[in-house]
Amino acid sequence: MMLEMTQKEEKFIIPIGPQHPALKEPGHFEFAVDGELVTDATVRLGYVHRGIEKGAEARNWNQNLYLVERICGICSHIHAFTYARGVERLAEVEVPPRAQAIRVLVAELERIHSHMLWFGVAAHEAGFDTLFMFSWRDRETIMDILEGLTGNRVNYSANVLGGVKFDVTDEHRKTILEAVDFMEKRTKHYLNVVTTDAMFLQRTRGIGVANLQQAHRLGILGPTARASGVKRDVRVDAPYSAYKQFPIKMVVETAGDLEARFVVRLKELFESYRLIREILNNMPEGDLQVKRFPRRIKPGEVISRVEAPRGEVFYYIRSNGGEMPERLKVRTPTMMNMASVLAMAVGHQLADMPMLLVGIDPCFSCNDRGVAICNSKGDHDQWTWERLRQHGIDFYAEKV
Amino acid sequence: MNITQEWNDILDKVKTWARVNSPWLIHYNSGSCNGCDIEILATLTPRYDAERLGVKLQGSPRHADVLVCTGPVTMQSRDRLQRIYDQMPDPKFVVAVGSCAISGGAFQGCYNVIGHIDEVIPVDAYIPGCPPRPEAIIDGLVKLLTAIKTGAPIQTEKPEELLDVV
Amino acid sequence: MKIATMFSDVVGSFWKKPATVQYPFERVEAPTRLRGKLEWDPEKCTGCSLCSKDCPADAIEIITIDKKAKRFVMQYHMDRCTYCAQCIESCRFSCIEMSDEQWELAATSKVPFEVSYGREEDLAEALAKFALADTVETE
Amino acid sequence: MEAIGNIVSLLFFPGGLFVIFAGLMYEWLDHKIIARSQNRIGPRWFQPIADAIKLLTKEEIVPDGVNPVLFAILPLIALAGALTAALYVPMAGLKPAYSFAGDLIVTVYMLSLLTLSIGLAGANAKERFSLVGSTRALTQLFAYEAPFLLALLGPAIAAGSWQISEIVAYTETHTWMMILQPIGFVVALIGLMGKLELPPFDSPEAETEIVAGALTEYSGRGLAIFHLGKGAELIIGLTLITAFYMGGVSNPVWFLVKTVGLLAVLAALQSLMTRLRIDQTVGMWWRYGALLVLLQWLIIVVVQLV
Repeated sequence: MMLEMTQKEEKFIIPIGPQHPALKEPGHFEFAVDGELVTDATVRLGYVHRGIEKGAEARNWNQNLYLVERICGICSHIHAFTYARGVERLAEVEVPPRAQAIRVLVAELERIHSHMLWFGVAAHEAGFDTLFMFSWRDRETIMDILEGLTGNRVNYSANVLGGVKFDVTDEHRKTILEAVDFMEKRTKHYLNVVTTDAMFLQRTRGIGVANLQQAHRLGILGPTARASGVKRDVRVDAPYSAYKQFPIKMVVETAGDLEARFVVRLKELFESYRLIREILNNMPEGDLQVKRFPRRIKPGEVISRVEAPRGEVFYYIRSNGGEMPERLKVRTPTMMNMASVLAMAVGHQLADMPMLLVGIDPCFSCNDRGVAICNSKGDHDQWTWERLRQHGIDFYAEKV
Repeated sequence: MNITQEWNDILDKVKTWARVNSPWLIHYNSGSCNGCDIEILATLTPRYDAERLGVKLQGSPRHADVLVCTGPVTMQSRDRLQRIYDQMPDPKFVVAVGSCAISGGAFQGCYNVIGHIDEVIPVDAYIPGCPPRPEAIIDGLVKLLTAIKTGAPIQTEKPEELLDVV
Repeated sequence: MKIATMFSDVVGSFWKKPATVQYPFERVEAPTRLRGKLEWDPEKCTGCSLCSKDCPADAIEIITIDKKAKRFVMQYHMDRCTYCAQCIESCRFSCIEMSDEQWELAATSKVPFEVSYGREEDLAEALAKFALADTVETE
Repeated sequence: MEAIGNIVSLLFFPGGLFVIFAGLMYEWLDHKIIARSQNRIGPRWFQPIADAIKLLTKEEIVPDGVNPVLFAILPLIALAGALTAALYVPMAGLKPAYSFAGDLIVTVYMLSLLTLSIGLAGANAKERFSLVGSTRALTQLFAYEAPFLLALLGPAIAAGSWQISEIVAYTETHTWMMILQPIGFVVALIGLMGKLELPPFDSPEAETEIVAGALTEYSGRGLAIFHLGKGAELIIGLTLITAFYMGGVSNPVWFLVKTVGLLAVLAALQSLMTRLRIDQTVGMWWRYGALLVLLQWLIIVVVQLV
């Protein structure tokens, strides 16, 4: 009896992360396993917590545009877009329609690159390296476009407060349309692969199911939620920027398993292709930037929401009339989706864990809002939110 | 005596040749925005295919020769970075990819950022850029390998032990 | 349900040329809009320092030698730069440019990352006054 | 005189250096074909050699809590097993160095030593990834070993002998066994993939789950020797299957052509498949592999009786 008790308490824990080949970013997961079966899962985040929200309070409005862009390297444009939109509304500045169209164009190109990136990584987690290689090869066409258009492959820095930095020329238009045609053909092929390949379906069909109820309860966002039948997409629910002019159709699947998530993301790409063509063919004329954007923003507060490739990005910005924001609050979709991984993990095989994790398209850089400090003596010290906040305040007080 | 000398020279040459032609990487993100991480991954994919230079991305620090770090060092990941570096077998090299890995970049002055990589572990090659293009990453790697091959001096001083944080 | 749906790709790529670029052996031209190393033109600068104020990473320092004679020296920290081009937006006299040629900036030490721009005589004076970094590029 | 001959055959040909070198070359070919099928250039021809030399010259870290003797000796046992197996196989199309009745069984079990050593090495290192990796490696061993052996015994029954040289002599003079016994051929081929832990049977070293499986803690020499053993096993396995199923290997040219052809098929299979979970692997082997081979046996026996 005693022996049994101790055996039960002693869990065999498999840590994934912070340095692990399945995760390109540091996050720490602990899966208690019984043989190969996962019985319990915990997550510890905070390795990438840099204190951006607090840091933003010590930078001026322009600098913050680039700081928030570096919250996440995959949806960099979306963060800058959300921030710029919020600040522009706060300053009551109307952005010229051409600039808005270009912003949405870059956002959709970014969505394609992000979904292709995710698709490749997910295939890699499943051990299907050929699919990974091919999808990343095709993704390079989009990266080339983005680099040619904006000057950088990842942090495009397309936005300035009150507009965008560059124009889309006829030459760009031609190359983008060509690339979109090519990508559409490839995406059809990939959709065929993920829905028919028997070996691949063994790893995706019926794995990690989150039904509609669970999705609502856990507050899942983005494509992960749409794969479970939740009709939630900011681009449709509350059209912003150029999406008012170029509406988009929502892609919803109901199965809620990994396969559905693959299908939703790939089908979303077709919508992106359609939208890009539409924007390029009906590009509004006009300026790229407003003449003069105020350096000081009048007092007030604003909420800005944008649909990132992973789900809804939410910004709260408050100004006290100075050159710097008084408060900047960011909520990213991965934060909301992370809970679903832990809920889904229990009862699955250890081999499915990387797939499940990647299924929500996690972005740890986005979601690290808490922190646990590990000092050099090796003892762990969990910091509460209060303590972290106090540390931030003290840090900046000391600096000034 | 002479013969052993020559023999040793030849052995050294073979060793260096093997080392230069088979750099196995391990990658750690110590707090970056993962822009650099995906570019590192992109160097392995068909367009850039770093495997033609012998590069292989390894999962275990024990198998790796080159530690590729991205991002500024946050308070929490500092310890991990140190540990991964210690776990790697000699000879080992460190490459700092991206501006924040070299200097803190856009994140300098954020309260949870300790600083750059070479405040924690010695760095052998720096690749600036935000993020550097995959070609630039390959270029940085080639510069590191050339330095190893020619025996050019690379920074290997151990940085001063940082004060314990908290 | 099928098996080996990637068959056509796999077989096809044996007949196709690899998608790989021969980078370290053959250099590929970067797109013209690429944001590489920053370049500064001392002739037009008025020393307003807006570029340095708006730089998100403190990569630019404008050192004033003589404000009236418009003699300035720019110290550019390549290692801090985030290559975001906000300085180009902020500069009203377009003295700043980003090169699309110089993007292979890697080095085995940090020394080449400190770049000082300016007229030769200004640089000499600044060097004497402020002990700038060794790497000096004259424009 | 005989002693010198023994030493030569063990150290240089057909065991020893020849097998190691050929194994490295075949490993390169495998990687190259996969790379080309993924539309990229792939490694240079000397890549595995450079890797091996580099690993041999690297620092060897013995982690805390392991048995150092076992830690050091297991890679050697693995390599020795593979090299010994090479002595009984018609390497490069030449006559095997040693031969006795029933050497087929010895060869197959010498090859299993590698997997066993890897399993023990993983269990020896007190690290979680290693432990899971070694559990998986041993589970997989029990899954594929029986069907693989049974598949190799198919031609043996047809030839009426369990001596490799006699079976090869038989297959050289008869129709290719892969036409007569297609099921056995497929099972043997896939068994070889399982044995070498190639995708889709690479869950014992699945990078995205358990880092590098049982070998996670090995660095330097130990890792290099395990790699060499794997290479040796690859070439021995290819030789066995070509000798048994593809009309034998009568001279080095045919040997090269046939084994490389078989390797190309292996590489194509690897690049087309998704990794199987360990439960799926085991299920597949016992549900289909073993049953199919037994069916094959039944057919052979019935045909021979008639």
